[in-house]
Amino acid sequence: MEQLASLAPYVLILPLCMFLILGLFGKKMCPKVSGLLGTTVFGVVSVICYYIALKYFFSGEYQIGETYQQVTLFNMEWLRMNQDLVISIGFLLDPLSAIMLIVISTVSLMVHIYSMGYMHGEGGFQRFYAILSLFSFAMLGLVVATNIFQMYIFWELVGVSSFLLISFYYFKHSAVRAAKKAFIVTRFADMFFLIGILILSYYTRTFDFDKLTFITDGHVDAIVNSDLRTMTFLGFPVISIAMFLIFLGGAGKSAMFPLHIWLPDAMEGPTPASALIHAATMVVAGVYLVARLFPIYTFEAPHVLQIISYIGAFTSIFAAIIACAQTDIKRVLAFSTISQIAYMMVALGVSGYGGVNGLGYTASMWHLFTHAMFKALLFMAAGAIIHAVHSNEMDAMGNLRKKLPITHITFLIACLAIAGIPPFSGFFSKDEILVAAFETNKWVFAVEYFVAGLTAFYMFRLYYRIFWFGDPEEGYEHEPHEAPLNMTFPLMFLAAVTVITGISWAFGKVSFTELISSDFTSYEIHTHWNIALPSIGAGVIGILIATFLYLEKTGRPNKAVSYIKKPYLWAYNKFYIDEIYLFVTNNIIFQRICQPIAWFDRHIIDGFMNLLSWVTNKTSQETKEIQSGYVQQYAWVFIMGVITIVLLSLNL
Amino acid sequence: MMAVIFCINGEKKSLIRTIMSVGGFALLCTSTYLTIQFLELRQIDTTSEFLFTESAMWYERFNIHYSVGVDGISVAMLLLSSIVVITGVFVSFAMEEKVKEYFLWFLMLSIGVYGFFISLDLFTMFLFYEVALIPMYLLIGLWGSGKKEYSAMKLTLMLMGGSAFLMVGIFGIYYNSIPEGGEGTFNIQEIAANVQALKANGGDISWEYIFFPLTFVGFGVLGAMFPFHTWSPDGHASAPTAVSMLHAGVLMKLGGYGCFRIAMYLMPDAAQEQAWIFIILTGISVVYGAFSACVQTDLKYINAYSSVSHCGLVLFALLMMNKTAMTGAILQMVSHGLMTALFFALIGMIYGRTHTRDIREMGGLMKIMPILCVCYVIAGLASLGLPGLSGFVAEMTIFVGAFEHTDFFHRTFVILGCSSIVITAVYILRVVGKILMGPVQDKHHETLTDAVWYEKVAAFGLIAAIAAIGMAPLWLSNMIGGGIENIAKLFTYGL
Amino acid sequence: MNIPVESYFILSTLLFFIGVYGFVARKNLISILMSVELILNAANINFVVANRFLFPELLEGHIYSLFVIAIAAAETAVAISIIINVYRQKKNIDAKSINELKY
Amino acid sequence: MEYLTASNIIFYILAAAILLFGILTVTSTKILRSATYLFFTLFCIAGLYLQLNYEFLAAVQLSVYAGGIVILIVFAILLIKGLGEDKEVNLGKRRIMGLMAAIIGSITCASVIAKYGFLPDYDTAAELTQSVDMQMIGQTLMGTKQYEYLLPFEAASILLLACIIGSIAIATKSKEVNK
Repeated sequence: MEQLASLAPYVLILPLCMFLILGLFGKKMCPKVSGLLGTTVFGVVSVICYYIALKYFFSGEYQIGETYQQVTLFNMEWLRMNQDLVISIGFLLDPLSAIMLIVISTVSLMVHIYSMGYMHGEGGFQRFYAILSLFSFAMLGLVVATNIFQMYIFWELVGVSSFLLISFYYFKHSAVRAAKKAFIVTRFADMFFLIGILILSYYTRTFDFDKLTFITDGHVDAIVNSDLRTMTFLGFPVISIAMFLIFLGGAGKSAMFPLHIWLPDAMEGPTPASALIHAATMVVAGVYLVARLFPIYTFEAPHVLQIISYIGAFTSIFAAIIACAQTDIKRVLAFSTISQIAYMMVALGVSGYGGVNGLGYTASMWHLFTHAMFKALLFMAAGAIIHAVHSNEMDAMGNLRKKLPITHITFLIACLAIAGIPPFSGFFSKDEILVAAFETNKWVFAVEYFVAGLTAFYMFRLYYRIFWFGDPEEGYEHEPHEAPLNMTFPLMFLAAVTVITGISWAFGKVSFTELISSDFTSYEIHTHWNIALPSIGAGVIGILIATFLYLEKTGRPNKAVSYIKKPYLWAYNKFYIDEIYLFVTNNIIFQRICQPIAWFDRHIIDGFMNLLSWVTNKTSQETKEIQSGYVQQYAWVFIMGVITIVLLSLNL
Repeated sequence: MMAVIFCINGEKKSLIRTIMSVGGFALLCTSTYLTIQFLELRQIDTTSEFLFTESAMWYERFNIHYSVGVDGISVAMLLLSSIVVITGVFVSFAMEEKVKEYFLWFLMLSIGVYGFFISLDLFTMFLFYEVALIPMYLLIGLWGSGKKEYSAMKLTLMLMGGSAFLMVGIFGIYYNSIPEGGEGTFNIQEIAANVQALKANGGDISWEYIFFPLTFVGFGVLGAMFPFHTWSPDGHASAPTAVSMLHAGVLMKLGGYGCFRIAMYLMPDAAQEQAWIFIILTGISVVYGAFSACVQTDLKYINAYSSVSHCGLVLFALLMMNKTAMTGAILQMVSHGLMTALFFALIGMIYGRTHTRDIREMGGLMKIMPILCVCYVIAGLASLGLPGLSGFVAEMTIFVGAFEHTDFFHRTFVILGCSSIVITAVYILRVVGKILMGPVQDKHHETLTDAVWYEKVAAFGLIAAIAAIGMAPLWLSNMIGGGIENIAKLFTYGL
Repeated sequence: MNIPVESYFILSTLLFFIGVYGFVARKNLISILMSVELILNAANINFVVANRFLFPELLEGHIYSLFVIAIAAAETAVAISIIINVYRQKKNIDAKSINELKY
Repeated sequence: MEYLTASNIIFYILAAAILLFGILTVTSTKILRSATYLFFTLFCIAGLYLQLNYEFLAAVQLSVYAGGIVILIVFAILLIKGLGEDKEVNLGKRRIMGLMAAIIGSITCASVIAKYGFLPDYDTAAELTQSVDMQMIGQTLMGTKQYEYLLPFEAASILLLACIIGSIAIATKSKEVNK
């Protein structure tokens, strides 16, 4: 315990220091040095994270019976609002944050290594590493947050580092636009998050997770002891509203419909950043948030949980459909990410609490873990491909399997994993989600089942288009070649993780349910083959269709598209959601609100002030006319004055 | 302590730049020293409201004293002022014409500001308020740019209009707070005690209902409260850089500070009764300023409207009348002071190079002057409330505090206030995206140079202060909170 | 010699106001000057009449009138020199054209 | 009929003439004519003084006023070109103002006079007809006793001197400026 407590601060301090050092002095360093420095330091951080996580899980120190205990490694008062409400910066260790530590440190370390190759020779290399360090700091801070406000703090920091990374190529209009969009959309969601926090914390008089999620007898203590249980607003229980608002915050970061629009555009950033932030870590923050507050959701706001599952289901199918029609490989992956995160949300939405009931919860976290690995892998592989062909478009690719062998193999592994083919990791996590959905809500299950097939289809469409399908029309500018080792190493490493976790699960070596569950108590589950088999079937069917259409260069895809021209076009244009947003922001907010307000200010308010000054001015102008300088006028006034006085004194 | 500050001010008058910066630095040291001393003394002496008090009669007939003293709030404000003043001095190094006169008036302005913050006597306070106001006219009118005469006139007249209200308010307070058979006083503490005594004895306090709005509006004009804010965009746009900094950074805080120290402290009952009117007004200015900023094209206008929004939040928080929100308000004052000073400093530097403030004519400056632009981004982030920078601390404290009110009316306005953080993000990012990022718009801009040393000193100094507050807000918050308590306890839900 | 004193007063009043009218209504400076003379004379009449009817043994009003006449002469001399001066500068002697004293 | 003595008739004639010429002075469009009418007015006033048996005053009036001042004015008029007529552009408004002042003023004064009657026993004609001898005037002007006016006399003479110097100064200075 003491040992971990003494180590824990370094998890946050080191990346922050790196950020400051690289940010302030990066300019003076040689790029290579800064890259190496960043990577090495983050390597140390990863080791600490691993150490903490492994120690936590396997030393047995932190278990009472089968239940993992929540441990606060350190907690430091940061800002005191009033008697009860204190924002602290601390380090909360429980299975949830331990798992996240592993995910983040792994992916982040891989991205650090990968970027050394990918970003080689780019201007602003040091800046990239600085922001990467900032992001790692923020993300780690987020997952180890001891209170909801600390989470919010790092939540914002994550958002801003995402902004900075997307706008890394700041001289490109599209990048700047995408960055702005990402930031504003998430910020919009964060506002709801903040309001949710305010409501929740006002009534429970605490920000701390350990108090907020403390459960006795199937109720959350903090809430039972407050007015929240009985309060309603507009007919809705206030607690539900609060939790829904908090979920909206998560939805913004996790790109749930309809707040998903920023994620595809965020692909304007450098690919390693996309891999880290927009695929593996930051976007699952929403899932993490819901998971973190899961006890409140499940006990006090079950309806919200239901809504979450519906939104998740809709988003997953929605994004999957769009993914089928995209031609930019990073965008396909982006929509796939949206869809997969929605999967996790669904899993949380259908989950119950405790033991097997909490299967969805476990599955969600498990899927988060596996997805982070293989999606980061996919992105990095995509990065390697882009690095090789200098384009994001599918049309500029094809037949790359010989030219990029390592990328090809690792990409295939990841595709199989995401398509849910055993024994890769994705199969198991996805399977559990389907099981959990099946037991709770058949409709959601049906949707998810379909999405599983769809996922297999679009992933293999991507795979075939890149690695098979024949050479691109224009040919390659110069022969694509395999990326250097520092780029392929992360690919191989992540592929290995994907395979090994899958296999070890298959052979029962590591059971995820032992590590993480809704009440942190381990339980046993078995693979439900009655659901697993059809889901494999769906995956296989998806793959087969993709094979049929895209293995060779034929007219089949075009033909297929011609059958569903309209829907295809809709999906290709992402169902015009972007356009709707654009309309709302441009035409309604800017033109209907901002412009009139500015006009009102300049003309009415300021006009009123100017009118006042005009009136004053005019009056004094008129008054000064009396002082005309004409002697005769003065004389007249004088005489009349005298006469008046006389008349007055006469009392006539 | 006061005397030291004045000595420095006095000695600097005939000298220029170097001496100015040395003086400014000395001022900063003095303030820091004062802060440390204050914190130490506070440890020992936890009872008295104000520390370092001094008093000297200067107009016997009305019992007007020159009495000064500081509590946590004024210390924070003094610290803010000295930081802004010294950075302002550095920023003004580029000044070419009439340097001596410029600094003279600049000093006059700062004397007014310091005096205001440390005064404990209504009349002295008002005196310093005016002392701070008048130099603005000259500074803008002589060293400004654009329609400077108009702006200077507008600014001065509107603020003077405000102080007319204020004067009525002050005399109203003075005459009505005279205890029966006793002598009238201008001393704030004594007045507060008298008013409380009056209330306790069941005396007539209906006069508060007349003079509270007058005083509040009087200071509200300076605090850029809707609809009395229109001097701010024009004034800021025309003022020279350092004056904008000092004005938006410190002078506008006089408004909030005055509302707090005079209007609310001396007339707590009326404040509670009539708060709703001003909550509506300030709520409007929060959102309204932010929306207006979204479509402006002049950098300084954007920032001025942003100030309207932020200062609106200050007053809004004050009106929430509990300790947390009020602490937030003071934090917001400090934070906004620093960050808006940074903004104006940077805008001035950019303007000095590009000779335009129209955002449509700029673009891609990040490539040309990276240091300035990074500073600008940081200022922007502070403004939109990024954690780790001061804006966040302040805003969150305000929102948490404001949320203590459970009724529908307050809740609505709190949520309205929260929405401003999104709009803030919109306009900040709009500017950042437009002028700093993207391709270079104007070929002539490519040859421009980055910051020179004194500009760096100014910008980094402010950033350091912003970050320091953002990273470790607790000491400041506690220090302010100590001062707030005395006032907050007058209100029903104060503590 | 039994003219009522009121007749004199009425006479001087009327003359006075004729002068006032001239002063206000006339345009050029010389006319104004002449109106002033009328006014002075009206006053003189009053002095003289009052002196005659009230204190015939004394000479107060009489002497006063003498002074007035003397001063009127001086005043006229100065006024005319000013008028000529104005004329040299403005090329006219309209009272309206010498309004530099305004505001 | 008692009032219709010769002196009364002369008074009324004089009064009528004074008023008539006064009116003509201020209304005549030709300025030279105004001056002439002014001269007549002053002349008649001198007549009035004579009637009151103030011969010396009448003489002064004639010599200084009618003889000096009016001549001065006439010279000034002649010196200044284009003063033949006194055409007024916006005469209406000013004329109305003047008339207003004059009429209201006259009525006011008249009412004052009517309200406060003067000297009910004014017809001690013997006293009134007594003429003033020059010696007395001289004594009064140069004496230093009560009701004697040496000091004002000296002041007036200094004033006159000052005026003469002043008018010369004004006239010459402007010449230099002009050239």
